[in-house]
Amino acid sequence: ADPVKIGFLVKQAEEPWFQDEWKYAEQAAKDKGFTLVKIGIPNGEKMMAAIDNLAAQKAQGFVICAPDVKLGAAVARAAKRHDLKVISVDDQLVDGAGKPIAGIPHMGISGYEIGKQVGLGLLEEIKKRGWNLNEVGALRVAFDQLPTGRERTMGAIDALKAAGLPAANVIDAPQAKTDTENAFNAANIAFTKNPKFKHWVAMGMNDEAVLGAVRAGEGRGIRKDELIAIGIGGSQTALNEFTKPAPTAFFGTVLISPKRHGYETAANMHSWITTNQAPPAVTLTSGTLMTRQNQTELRKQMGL
Amino acid sequence: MKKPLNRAWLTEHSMTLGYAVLFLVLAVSVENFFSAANIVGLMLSVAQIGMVACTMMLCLASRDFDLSVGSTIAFAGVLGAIILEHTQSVTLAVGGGLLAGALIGAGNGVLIAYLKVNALIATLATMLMVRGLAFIVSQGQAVGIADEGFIAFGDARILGLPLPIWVTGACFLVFGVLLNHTVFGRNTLAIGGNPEAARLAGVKVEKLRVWIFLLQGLVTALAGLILASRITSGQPNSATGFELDVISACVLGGVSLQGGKARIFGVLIGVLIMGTVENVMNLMNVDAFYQYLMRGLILLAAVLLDQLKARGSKHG
Amino acid sequence: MKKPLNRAWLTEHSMTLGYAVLFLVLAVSVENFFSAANIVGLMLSVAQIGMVACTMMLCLASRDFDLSVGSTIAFAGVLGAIILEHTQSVTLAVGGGLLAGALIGAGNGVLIAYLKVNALIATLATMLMVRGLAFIVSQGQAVGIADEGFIAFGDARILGLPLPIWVTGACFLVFGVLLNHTVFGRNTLAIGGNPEAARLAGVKVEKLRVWIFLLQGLVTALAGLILASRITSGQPNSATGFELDVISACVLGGVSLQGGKARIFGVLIGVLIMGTVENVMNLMNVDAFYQYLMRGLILLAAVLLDQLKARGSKHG
Amino acid sequence: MNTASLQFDQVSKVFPGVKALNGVSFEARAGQVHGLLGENGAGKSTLLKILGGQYRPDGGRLLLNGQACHFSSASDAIKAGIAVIHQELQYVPELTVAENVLLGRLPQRFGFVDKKAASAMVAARLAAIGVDLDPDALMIDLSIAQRQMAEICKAVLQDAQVIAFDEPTSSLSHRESEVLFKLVKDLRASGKTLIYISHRLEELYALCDCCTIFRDGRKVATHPVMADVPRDLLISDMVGREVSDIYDYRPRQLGQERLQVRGMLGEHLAAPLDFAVRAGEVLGFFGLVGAGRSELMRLLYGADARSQGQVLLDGQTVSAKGPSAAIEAGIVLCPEDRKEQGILAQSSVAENINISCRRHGLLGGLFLRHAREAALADAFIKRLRIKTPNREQEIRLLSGGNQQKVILARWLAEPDLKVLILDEPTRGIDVGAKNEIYRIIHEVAESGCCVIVISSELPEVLGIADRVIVMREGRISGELDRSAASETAVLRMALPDLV
Ligand SMILES: Nc1ncnc2c1ncn2[C@@H]1O[C@H](COP(=O)(O)OP(=O)(O)OP(=O)(O)O)[C@@H](O)[C@H]1O
Ligand SMILES: Nc1ncnc2c1ncn2[C@@H]1O[C@H](COP(=O)(O)OP(=O)(O)OP(=O)(O)O)[C@@H](O)[C@H]1O
Ligand SMILES: O[C@@H]1[C@@H](O)[C@@H](O)CO[C@H]1O
Ligand SMILES: [Mg+2]
Ligand SMILES: [Mg+2]
Repeated sequence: ADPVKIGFLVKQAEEPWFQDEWKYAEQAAKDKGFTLVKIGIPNGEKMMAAIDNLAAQKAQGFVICAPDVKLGAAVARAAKRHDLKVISVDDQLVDGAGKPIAGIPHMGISGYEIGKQVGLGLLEEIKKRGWNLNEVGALRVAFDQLPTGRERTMGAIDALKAAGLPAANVIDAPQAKTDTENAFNAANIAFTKNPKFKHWVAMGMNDEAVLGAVRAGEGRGIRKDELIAIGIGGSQTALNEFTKPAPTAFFGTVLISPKRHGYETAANMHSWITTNQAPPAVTLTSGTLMTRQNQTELRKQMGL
Repeated sequence: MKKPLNRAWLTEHSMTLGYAVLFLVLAVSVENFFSAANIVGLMLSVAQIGMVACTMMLCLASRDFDLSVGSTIAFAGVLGAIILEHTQSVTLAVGGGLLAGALIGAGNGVLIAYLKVNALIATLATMLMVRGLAFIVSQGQAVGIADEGFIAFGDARILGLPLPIWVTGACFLVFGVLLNHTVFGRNTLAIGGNPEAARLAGVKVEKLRVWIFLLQGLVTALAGLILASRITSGQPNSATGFELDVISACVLGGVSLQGGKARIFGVLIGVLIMGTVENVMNLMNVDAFYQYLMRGLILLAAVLLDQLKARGSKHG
Repeated sequence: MKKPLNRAWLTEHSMTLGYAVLFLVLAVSVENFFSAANIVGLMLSVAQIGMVACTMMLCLASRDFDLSVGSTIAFAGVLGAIILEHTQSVTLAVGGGLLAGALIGAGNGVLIAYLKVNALIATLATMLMVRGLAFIVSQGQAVGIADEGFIAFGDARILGLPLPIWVTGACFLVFGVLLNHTVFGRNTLAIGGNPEAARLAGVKVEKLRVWIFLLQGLVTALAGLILASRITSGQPNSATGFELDVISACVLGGVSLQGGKARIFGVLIGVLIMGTVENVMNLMNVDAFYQYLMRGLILLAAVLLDQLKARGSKHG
Repeated sequence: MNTASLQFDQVSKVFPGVKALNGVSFEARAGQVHGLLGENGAGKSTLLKILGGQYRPDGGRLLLNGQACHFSSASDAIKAGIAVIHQELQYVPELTVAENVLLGRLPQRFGFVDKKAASAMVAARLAAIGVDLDPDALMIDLSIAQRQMAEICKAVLQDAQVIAFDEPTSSLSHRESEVLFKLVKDLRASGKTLIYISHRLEELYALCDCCTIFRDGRKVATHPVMADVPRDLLISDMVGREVSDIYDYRPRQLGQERLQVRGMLGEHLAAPLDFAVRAGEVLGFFGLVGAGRSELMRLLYGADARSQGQVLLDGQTVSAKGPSAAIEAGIVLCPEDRKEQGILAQSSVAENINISCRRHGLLGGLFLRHAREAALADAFIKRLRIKTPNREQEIRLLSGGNQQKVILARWLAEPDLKVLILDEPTRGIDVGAKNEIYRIIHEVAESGCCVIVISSELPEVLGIADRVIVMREGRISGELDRSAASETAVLRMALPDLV
């Protein structure tokens, strides 16, 4: 038979998360003896080109985290045309109507659920500190241009609201771009606008966004005693905060495991191709709250 | 007479020759590069850039600049998808998308030609506004497309080639003829070279500019609709940074940002170089981070080559 | 003599007056706008753009163009953080970052001035390559900064104002003087206004260009280091799209892309307008999608105002 | 006495398709004004560009005081004590007069430009040479003539040993020319080596001590004593044929009034203006710099917006919508500023000729007929003796005079030409070509068109016009028939009232 070649396409190759996913997929390739082709696909156009490219390289299948979940139908069509197998990772692909696409197995997270975990983590810490929810401002560093970004932060907000946070306490800080500086500027203004809150919690679509809120808070004297911030991802950005000598308001991050996503999806694709054994339709991995205290242990547990 | 002609010819076509050599080298050295599937894939990957580069060429030739094309692609796609969703009519969807594109383009043109707003600022403003509109009408969500007729638009094949490639080819043909064989094209070059002299020579400078931008908007919208059909959804955040790719392809193809100079064939080569580089790097599994480095180096290599040759011919 | 002078003055400073009026209106109508905390925040939010706009002004004034500043910010920040991590020396970190910036700038300058590569393509290539380098040296990960001394760099306050604002102020001062009161500045305008004339008058055009780009790289690296210290980490993917913001601020401030025209005060106003618009929209809770629309509209309004006034003064 | 001298030894320069200079040798001595003459495209400017370090010669060398020198840039030439005032003005529009004049050597104090000193220095020098110019004015706000004077001041301030002027008077008025002549004479008296290019023979006779004549890139002759050279010999040396009466005027039968201009008023005119031109008439417009002649024609042509006024052609109102409407009606204009308003610099000669008239011969109303355009271009290149390697040459590479001929060809190619307006048509044009242009003007008039010629050269206006209108300070100050138009009569109308 032909040597096995598998594509691994990710929407944001520059993001540490995907670098890690690739790294672990690479490990699977070494273990199982197949070739891995890694391509970054920042948009739909590049995605289509990458799938064509894979076909030209005579790959037999690919794992994909698409730039938008609604690209599902396009992925399915392109894969079918080239006779390629597909597994989606991280974000589950849907069709035009928003229904998950049958025939594309998925392993990943639900953005909304991860967000909820952020919310629950914040609530627990709020309770520990004995804050009154009415006096807590919830800073949502928002990048709603990206649907997953919105889902995640809304998940956190919904969890807080369900626990009794008044809707009026939710403060949106829209960032113009997804980097820390823009989050900083947005958060800074939000703090200015709302001097009335005694305490703050902050969330965002990733660790970088939340870090911006933390730094902005520090600039205004809102430090770790008045602000609890929880990020998403468990990237180096978060770890940097944890290794600082003194704790900062960057309380924790919901760690999701790039190892499982990277390694298992690639390995699953390999066995699908070689033994024709399709992986389960949906595998959801969950996130774990990582803090300064449990970081080493947790990362070891996850094999990172 | 014979010799200098040959040299001029060489100078004129050095980029083409360079690309031909590159292509040959890649064909023999990179596995899977020279296969029908890959070449089709390569062409498809630059179909959108190619279409828009045709009109961007006109725009640059007239000493203007358009940053709004990326947003227009997104907006036209989203709008088309929404109209389709509501009316189930492909005609209305395509018509609506094209109309929107033409209006955006004409708006740019009026701002620049009549209200004398700096082209960079004017199209930057439209870029922001149109992107905003794309988000607003779609509420930030991709709009799915289910209509098979519409999807066929980006998927159907004629003589083995996907429709978008044919459309791009047609654009190069039409705009090549427009540039070289019509008054419209010649006057475009004239206003790019010296707008005041062109006006005194009877060129209706303002009107022409509006037309150029209108065409640009129209073709860009077409590209947006085709993209939407290829990816079976209208995506409000698609094609960001597209404008720079298109402009680079044009400049690579010898279009001058100072206006007055353009060659359709050069633009074609520019577009192909951009596509080929990306294609080959993916075929060769170049690491994502190193791809940045490589793309930069190859851009430089391409223009430096062009430069050296230009100098050679000057001194020789 | 008196009257036309007044009118000229009005024309010259219309943007400033416009901004002053805008500021007053916002101060009385938008809650929280006119508070020390907010004004400091506003200034901080444009500190990086402001610094780089100073040198970008020189670059545009000399009829050039630099797209690589965003990448340089990221690279300098990452590099500084890495050096700091390894050596624990703030001096080495800052020195290394600045040196890298200066080299990148000088590289751009040599490509453009001596090898005659089109500035758009040359700096696009560097933009890609430097971004790639930033990713490569950091392996795509944010590099943490723990050194208090380094962090103070972006955090310390003098007379209530954070250091970055002072640095930006100093940049405006220095480059304002440089532009208006030194041979360097006048020659920069000269090579932008008419490179051939400047060359014939004995100005060392190539050398000057390299210096301009070198300064640009240096100041950009400084901005990158300050950013890194503000966010306590060097992030390889920071400041994407930064170049367009900077260029827009300059153009908004009346710097001509055709070269030869620049006013430091205009640039300051351009930068402030950009920052204020963003600040106020967030203060007023404008929906993210509508922010695009508003930003576009306000950009347009600003230049149209400028345009109308320019015309009024021509006819009047 | 200083014996500094400048020698050209077998200097050659080749451009693609053109041998611009072919083994040129001659010597210019200190304390003398050495005139250079030759047809358009003969290679005069190329020689000065080599002298100024802008081009490197392909063969031969330059000797300064017997020393061979090789300039690799303009600054080398400046350092060697050479100043060149180029034919194409080279200034920075957004800088002040003082900054332009001192560009490359601005005075400094503590590392900063000493603006006061700069202004004072330039003001003093301007005053010394008798030019009334504000050193702090922006260059862009000056008239072409004023810019030219600033350029001259720049060269003079370089304190060079050798100063070369390339057609310095082509855009100067009478009064400014006088200033320049005095300056040149002063420089000669101070022992400088001067080179002076001009197409105006009177000027050359008045200023030069000796002269060298060029044709087709070769030196034809050097005459050691200018005063001894008969005028006819100069002309035939230059043109290679005899030219008897350069104006070539023949009385014509004038027809009805074809063009009527009524109540024309614009920004720079002082009062509404009226005039009319008859079929077959050549109407001359004379005035001092800034009199408003160009403005009037631009208003008529629709190039500038009028505040009032009407143009009637054969009794029909001509739309004021812009140049395209005027052209459609048969009115065309050759603008005064060739570089900024006339040529499409990067386009070919053929393109520059065909840009307007091609609209008449489109294939299917849409596509260009390339063969026809090429033939038309070739025909005009031949008819107007345009010196170019071929029709595809970029027009910016042609010599100034030849560029002017191309613009003229652009309008002569209009099939429905009714009114031909020429604004300073012979600026920078050699005697032979002038003669050809006058011939063409008469030809056009004879075919029943109206021709309007603006010129600042009084003899030219008097030589070719059937009637002269004189303008002063935005008004028409008088009108004279050919028979009544004498130099004094016209000048009296043109000069401001002596109070
Ligand atoms: N850069 C160039 N490239 C090609 N040809 C050139 C270039 N510069 C000048 N020429 C050609 O060289 C010849 C000499 O030109 P030059 O400008 O020296 O003439 P000139 O004697 O100054 O004429 P004029 O009296 O019209 O100014 C002309 O045929 C001109 O077209
Ligand atoms: N664009 C302009 N801006 C300011 N003033 C102008 C402009 N154009 C013309 N003028 C002024 O209008 C008046 C008429 O100028 P015009 O050029 O028509 O005169 P002219 O008789 O053709 O003289 P010239 O020999 O200078 O061409 C002058 O005072 C001139 O300074
Ligand atoms: O974009 C995110 C990425 O940042 C990581 O968190 C995994 O899920 C993807 O959707
Ligand atoms: Mg000349
Ligand atoms: Mg005039």
